[in-house]
Amino acid sequence: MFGSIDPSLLVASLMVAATPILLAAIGELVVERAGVLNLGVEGMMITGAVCGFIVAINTGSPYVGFAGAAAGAALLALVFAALTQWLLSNQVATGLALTLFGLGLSSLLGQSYVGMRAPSLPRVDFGVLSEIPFLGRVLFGHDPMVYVSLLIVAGVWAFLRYTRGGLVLRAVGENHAAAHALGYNVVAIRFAAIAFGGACAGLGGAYLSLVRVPQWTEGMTAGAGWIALAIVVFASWRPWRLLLGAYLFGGVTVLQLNLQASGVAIPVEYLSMSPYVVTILVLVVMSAGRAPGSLGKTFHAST
Amino acid sequence: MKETLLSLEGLTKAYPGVVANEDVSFDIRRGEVHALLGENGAGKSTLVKTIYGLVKPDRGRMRLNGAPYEPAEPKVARRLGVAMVFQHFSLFDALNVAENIALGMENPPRPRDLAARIRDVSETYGLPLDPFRTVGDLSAGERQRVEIIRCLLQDPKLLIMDEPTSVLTPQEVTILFETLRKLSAEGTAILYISHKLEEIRALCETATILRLGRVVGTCDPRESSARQMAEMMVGGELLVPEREPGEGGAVMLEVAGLSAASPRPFGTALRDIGFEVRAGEVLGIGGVAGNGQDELLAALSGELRTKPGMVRFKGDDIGRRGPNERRARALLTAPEERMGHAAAPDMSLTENAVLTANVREDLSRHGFLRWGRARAFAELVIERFDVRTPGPDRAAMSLSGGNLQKYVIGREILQRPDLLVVNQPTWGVDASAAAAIRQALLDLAAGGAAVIVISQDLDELMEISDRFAALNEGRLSAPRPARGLSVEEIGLMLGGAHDMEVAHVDA
Amino acid sequence: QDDPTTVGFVYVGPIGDGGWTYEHEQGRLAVEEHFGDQVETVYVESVPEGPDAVRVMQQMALNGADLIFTTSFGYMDQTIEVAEQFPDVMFEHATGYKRADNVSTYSARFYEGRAVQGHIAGNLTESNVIGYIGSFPIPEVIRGINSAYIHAKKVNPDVEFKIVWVYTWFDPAKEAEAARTLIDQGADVILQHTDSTAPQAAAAEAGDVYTFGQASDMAEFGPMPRVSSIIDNWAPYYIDRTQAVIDGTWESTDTWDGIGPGMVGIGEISDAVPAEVKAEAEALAESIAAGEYHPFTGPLNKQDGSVWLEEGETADDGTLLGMNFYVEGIEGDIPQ
Amino acid sequence: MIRLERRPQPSTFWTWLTPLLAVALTVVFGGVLFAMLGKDPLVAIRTIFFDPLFSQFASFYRPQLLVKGAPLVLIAIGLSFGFRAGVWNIGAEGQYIIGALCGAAVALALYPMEARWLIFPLMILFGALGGLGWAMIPGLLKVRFGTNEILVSLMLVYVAEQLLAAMALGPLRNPEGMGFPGSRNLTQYDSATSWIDRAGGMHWGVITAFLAVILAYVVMSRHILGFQIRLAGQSPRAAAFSGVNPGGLVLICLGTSGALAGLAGMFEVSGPAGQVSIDFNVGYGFTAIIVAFLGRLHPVGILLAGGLMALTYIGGEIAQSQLQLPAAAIQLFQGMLLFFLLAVDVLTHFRVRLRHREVA
Ligand SMILES: Nc1ncnc2c1ncn2[C@@H]1O[C@H](COP(=O)(O)OP(=O)(O)OP(=O)(O)O)[C@@H](O)[C@H]1O
Ligand SMILES: Nc1ncnc2c1ncn2[C@@H]1O[C@H](COP(=O)(O)OP(=O)(O)OP(=O)(O)O)[C@@H](O)[C@H]1O
Ligand SMILES: [Mg+2]
Ligand SMILES: [Mg+2]
Repeated sequence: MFGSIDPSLLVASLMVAATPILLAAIGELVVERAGVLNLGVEGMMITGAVCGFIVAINTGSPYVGFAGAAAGAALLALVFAALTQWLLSNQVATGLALTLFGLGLSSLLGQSYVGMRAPSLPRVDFGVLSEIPFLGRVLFGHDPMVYVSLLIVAGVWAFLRYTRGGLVLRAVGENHAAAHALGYNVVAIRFAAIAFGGACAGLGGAYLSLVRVPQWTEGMTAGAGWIALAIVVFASWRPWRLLLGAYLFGGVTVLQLNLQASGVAIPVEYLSMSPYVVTILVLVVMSAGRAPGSLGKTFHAST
Repeated sequence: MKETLLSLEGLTKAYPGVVANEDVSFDIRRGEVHALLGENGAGKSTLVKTIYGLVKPDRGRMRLNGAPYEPAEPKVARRLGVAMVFQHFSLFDALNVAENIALGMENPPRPRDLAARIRDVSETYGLPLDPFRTVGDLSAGERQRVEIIRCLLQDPKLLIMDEPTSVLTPQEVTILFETLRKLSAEGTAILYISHKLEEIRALCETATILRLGRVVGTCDPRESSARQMAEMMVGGELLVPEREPGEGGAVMLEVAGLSAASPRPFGTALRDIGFEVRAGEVLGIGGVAGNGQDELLAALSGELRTKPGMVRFKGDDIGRRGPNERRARALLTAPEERMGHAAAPDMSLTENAVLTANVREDLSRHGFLRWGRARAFAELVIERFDVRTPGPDRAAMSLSGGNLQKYVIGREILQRPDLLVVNQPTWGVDASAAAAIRQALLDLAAGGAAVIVISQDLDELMEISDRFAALNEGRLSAPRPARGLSVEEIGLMLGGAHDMEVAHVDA
Repeated sequence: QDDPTTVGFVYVGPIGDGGWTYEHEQGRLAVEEHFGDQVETVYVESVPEGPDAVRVMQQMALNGADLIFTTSFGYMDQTIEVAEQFPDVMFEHATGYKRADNVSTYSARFYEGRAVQGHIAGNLTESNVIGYIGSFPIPEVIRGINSAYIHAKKVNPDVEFKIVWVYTWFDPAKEAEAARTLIDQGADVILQHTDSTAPQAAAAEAGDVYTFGQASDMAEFGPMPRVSSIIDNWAPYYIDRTQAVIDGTWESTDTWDGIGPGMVGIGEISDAVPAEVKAEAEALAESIAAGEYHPFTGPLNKQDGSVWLEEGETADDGTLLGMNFYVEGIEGDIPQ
Repeated sequence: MIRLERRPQPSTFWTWLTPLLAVALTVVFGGVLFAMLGKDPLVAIRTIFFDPLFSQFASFYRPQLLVKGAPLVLIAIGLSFGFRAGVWNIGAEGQYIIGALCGAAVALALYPMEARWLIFPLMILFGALGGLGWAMIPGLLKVRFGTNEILVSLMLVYVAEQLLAAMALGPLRNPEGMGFPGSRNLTQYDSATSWIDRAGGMHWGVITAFLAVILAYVVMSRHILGFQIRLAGQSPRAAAFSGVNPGGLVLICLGTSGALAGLAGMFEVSGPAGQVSIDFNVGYGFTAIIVAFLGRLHPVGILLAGGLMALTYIGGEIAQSQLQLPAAAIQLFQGMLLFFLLAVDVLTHFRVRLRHREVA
């Protein structure tokens, strides 16, 4: 029955399917570790998607496009940062407003880019490595952004775990009052984290508009930002678990399509809801980790 | 004469409505242990925060080693050799000891070297600490060690300690004092804030006394009595609680074989606790924070439900009853943490009255609140317990700790309890307010109610309790009459009480 | 009188979706171009099906629209409702079946285009596996699947269809996933009944996989992987109906046009297709356009083997409109 | 340098003035945006804010405000309970869908029986129960396993959307619909429609929304439950000490918001929307979150915020068709309005002080 499903192809394609979510989620993970809950991931992703697309079209280089996506989305994230960190607005509401704003902004910006084709991103050439049975297809047949996303995850992990900057960031997220008392600039650190989160979400969005689709269409992120948020909680704010979560989600998504295509007699509607149901189930089974102590709380230093 | 390390000249800092510090000038010399005294809200914390670079003064100057000193932020202060242990710990629960310490240092060494240095320093000063334990798992005393070691690793010239001993056992206090003396001998100046005047007398060589933000005097604590100092702080005469020995009445509360897991992740389980309290009596329960005090209070308040037969009140098994059912039966409680546990910081005092008095004061009908009655009750508490606040519409967080504590205790006492359980009734509360609270507890007992006071302040317990028991790792020693207990005996009961007792029984 | 005729368009998606709404917008622009100052057009995009659509139509009518095109099936009841309130305004509802004195319906026989696609696909496939990305299991989509299958089978008896339902008209990421899955499972031709170009991109990445444009030409992916396309071409119809309103000759009609009147366009068949296949496909399209050939001509059996059409019999429009079964040979069940 | 200083009590003056200030700022910046798009800013602003209320066709638009605003207010009121208690139901959209499905299923099962006194109350009951039941999933999982309710309720939106599609294509499909997806039209089924006065925009959802506002106001300000909800949100430990059962409160809050969202869905499907269709849900559940916050989680505030949102939606549509403003510009405009409302809120709680930097 499953004869037509090739496991190595399955793994390879789940990696690609998970990459936009993974990128956005790793950014949000850093933001949340700094104690900020930014629900505007969807808005930043779509802004990244359109910025990346516009820049790539105008420069002809997908790499510059990705840089533009990161910059554009980070800029939007800074609006969120200014509102929540300086003007002390509620983070949940501001994040939702950011999504609304980002969706509007992106479609306005992208109006004259509909129907164009983006310059394509070549696969990384690993030579003979990609000939290795199974592993070659799984590990050595992707476009550069797949590896970049993995590098970012590893980098974030190492940063949080081994560097002083990471320690300070965690401290700020854990107890902002204490961090302030020790003389750390809570607001500045959070600004940086939020901008990083925006940049990552932008990369995720651009991965859709430059690699996955690759075209600009309005509303093309279609909820990926929300999934990214869910994955962060799912991962209990830990980078490697985040990778697992994103790949699991991507995996179930790809698997259900494979099962459909193989004609497995499970009603389609159950298959298509399976990624979400599986996410819930796994979450229930795994005991959830502890959220950063100051997550979502507004910080105001009285001097 | 030691030379001057830090001199403060005319420091003034105003907050809206209050002048926290006004024209404060005094000198701190090298290697001296300098006490800073004052009532709650006198401006002590504000002053030390100024020195540490967290608060910018409106006026005035500081000189460190003769050079102008204007720390823009704590980093600058730390670089210049000023370190501080905060009144409210500035620790990160989810991080480990080494990480917490690294965060307080300018240029921390690599993690492995840091761990080694932490072990070194902690042994040198007799403050053992495992660098890799998570801070959330530590007891209050251990948490303070983290703060102290964080300071010591920087070789400070001036060490500021804001109320450091309120969470320590007598033994730990002794160790801390030895550490501080050692430091002082090595030339480190210590600026020491505490409400415990006997400690000040034992440790400090100079005391500066603040009242309403101004310096009202200096003295040599070794040559002044605690009463003299207290009266300088208050600016008047100090009332000492009067106490008439309690008559053992009917048994109010019987606790037998009480064992329960802690509801909190890092809490202490209660193990086989048994005691009884009679009407008219004050039972004092001593012990170092984190040995099950919170859990014991929760088991009595009804926040933590227990198995049948473990807790009986006036003969009824109440182990599975919730807080309000217990209140209805006149069992009232006041937890240690006033902000966020005994009271909701953002809510008004009227709303905080509803928090516990809804049942007994009839503050609602068919579920609909009677705000008029609630407000009247809040006003009564404010008036009877001398809570300093403009009115019952003020948010609880706008009160100082001492005033809020008076409000919380008053709220329970005015509900006419048959049994009142309080945890740390005078934590961080200044001398006059503490005296008022103790007096109220004694009056309550005199009126025929049973009172259980859980506290880490042994002087307080000796002052007011009829019988005394110690809590250690979730076990309670057998209560003994308080009168005649020596400090050594108490210390043993606290420290390794049950081990000693077991040995005793065996012998 | 010089008052220009006002024509309103209600769109279900954004005009930038590159597919369904985009093509209707092209139709609107053609009307503007054709009539110049004589006609004024207004449109509202991304109108959800439901009460919002009612309001948008009413508001267009109030503001003087003479003719309103409501371009999604989900506007059916709403169109009828508003038409009752504004008997002097003409309405044109796309893809529905409810009409009134001032409500016409129009739709395109996309299945005619699917027949041509099926023919090409059956010829091109080497793995004999053809992937089909379905949006929702509704008659229109099922008609397309059947039509494509019948004509692929005709030229290649070994052909097999793998169908994936994505439950969306437009979700590039999901469509890309679906296309990749089908490719992973051996499909070397992908047909789609969803509107984004994501499947084309997935095919381009995979290499030797053929695709067809849907709704719009998707020419930017030619000559490979996009080898041809079905194009919705609403412009002639829109111009026609607007003219009828101007002339005062507008009547309620039911239009279901295919390749012949130009409502369904077959996009340029690229050189990736062998010349003789291309010629056959063009001939097929022509005979359909000329009305000589009906894509659903018997003998045809239903999936369960029961007879649907006898030899030479052609399907009636009623059955086609409500088609809810696969023809014999297609594996799997239609989701219910 | 600018410094913010916390006020001892929130300022009543600024509580009232900030929304006006925000609207003023939005008008200014929105005007700039519209001018950049080549439209006359004054006309655009007038079209969005005034035309729905005061134009020639206002009598037609005003009822539409009710239709558009009612579900937003109804859902937001429910959400505000949870948000105040610190229970984050982000999945009202899913509860809205399930409420609509359950309500519609009852009516469709009884079709064509005519018995309004029986059918419509049953629909209300099942609509509410459907939403409630769907909200109980994150509720029970949170109480039982400590699972994060934001995540679960959000995931369940996607599941509900799949169910909706399956229902519209399957069991609830109109047997006379020529195989097209979508159910029978409930507005044409007299026993099942929620319309009272179609032209006037009145349906039972509007009435329920107003009732919910009043009820929520009473509960929040006068009832012990409202007190407990606020208490649990501000200090969970104090709430436990006060005798609040935290698990129970989670279920009550999620249940209330789920039931109200379900009701909103039911009234919508049997009135303005008319039928169960694949794209039945249009994001009310998400927009309601914004409405709840815009209304400062206060019932009256929510009523006003719901009205304002509805106004920008309707005004936005008019601007689209009359001025050919792109839908995206309207969305951007709404986003701006939200940003400004959130930004100026700071004035309610803080005083702005100018401080001269001390000489270093
Ligand atoms: N951040 C602040 N904002 C406004 N007023 C403040 C602030 N911090 C302190 N104050 C005011 O300054 C006064 C002095 O407070 P401070 O904390 O220095 O007192 P303290 O002597 O440390 O009291 P305690 O013994 O209770 O710790 C208080 O009465 C208070 O009103
Ligand atoms: N952010 C603030 N705004 C206004 N007043 C404040 C603020 N923070 C502290 N205060 C004031 O500072 C005073 C002392 O505050 P602090 O936090 O030092 O109290 P505390 O040390 O807990 O009191 P206590 O020593 O009585 O336990 C209080 O009177 C309080 O009103
Ligand atoms: Mg203090
Ligand atoms: Mg204090």
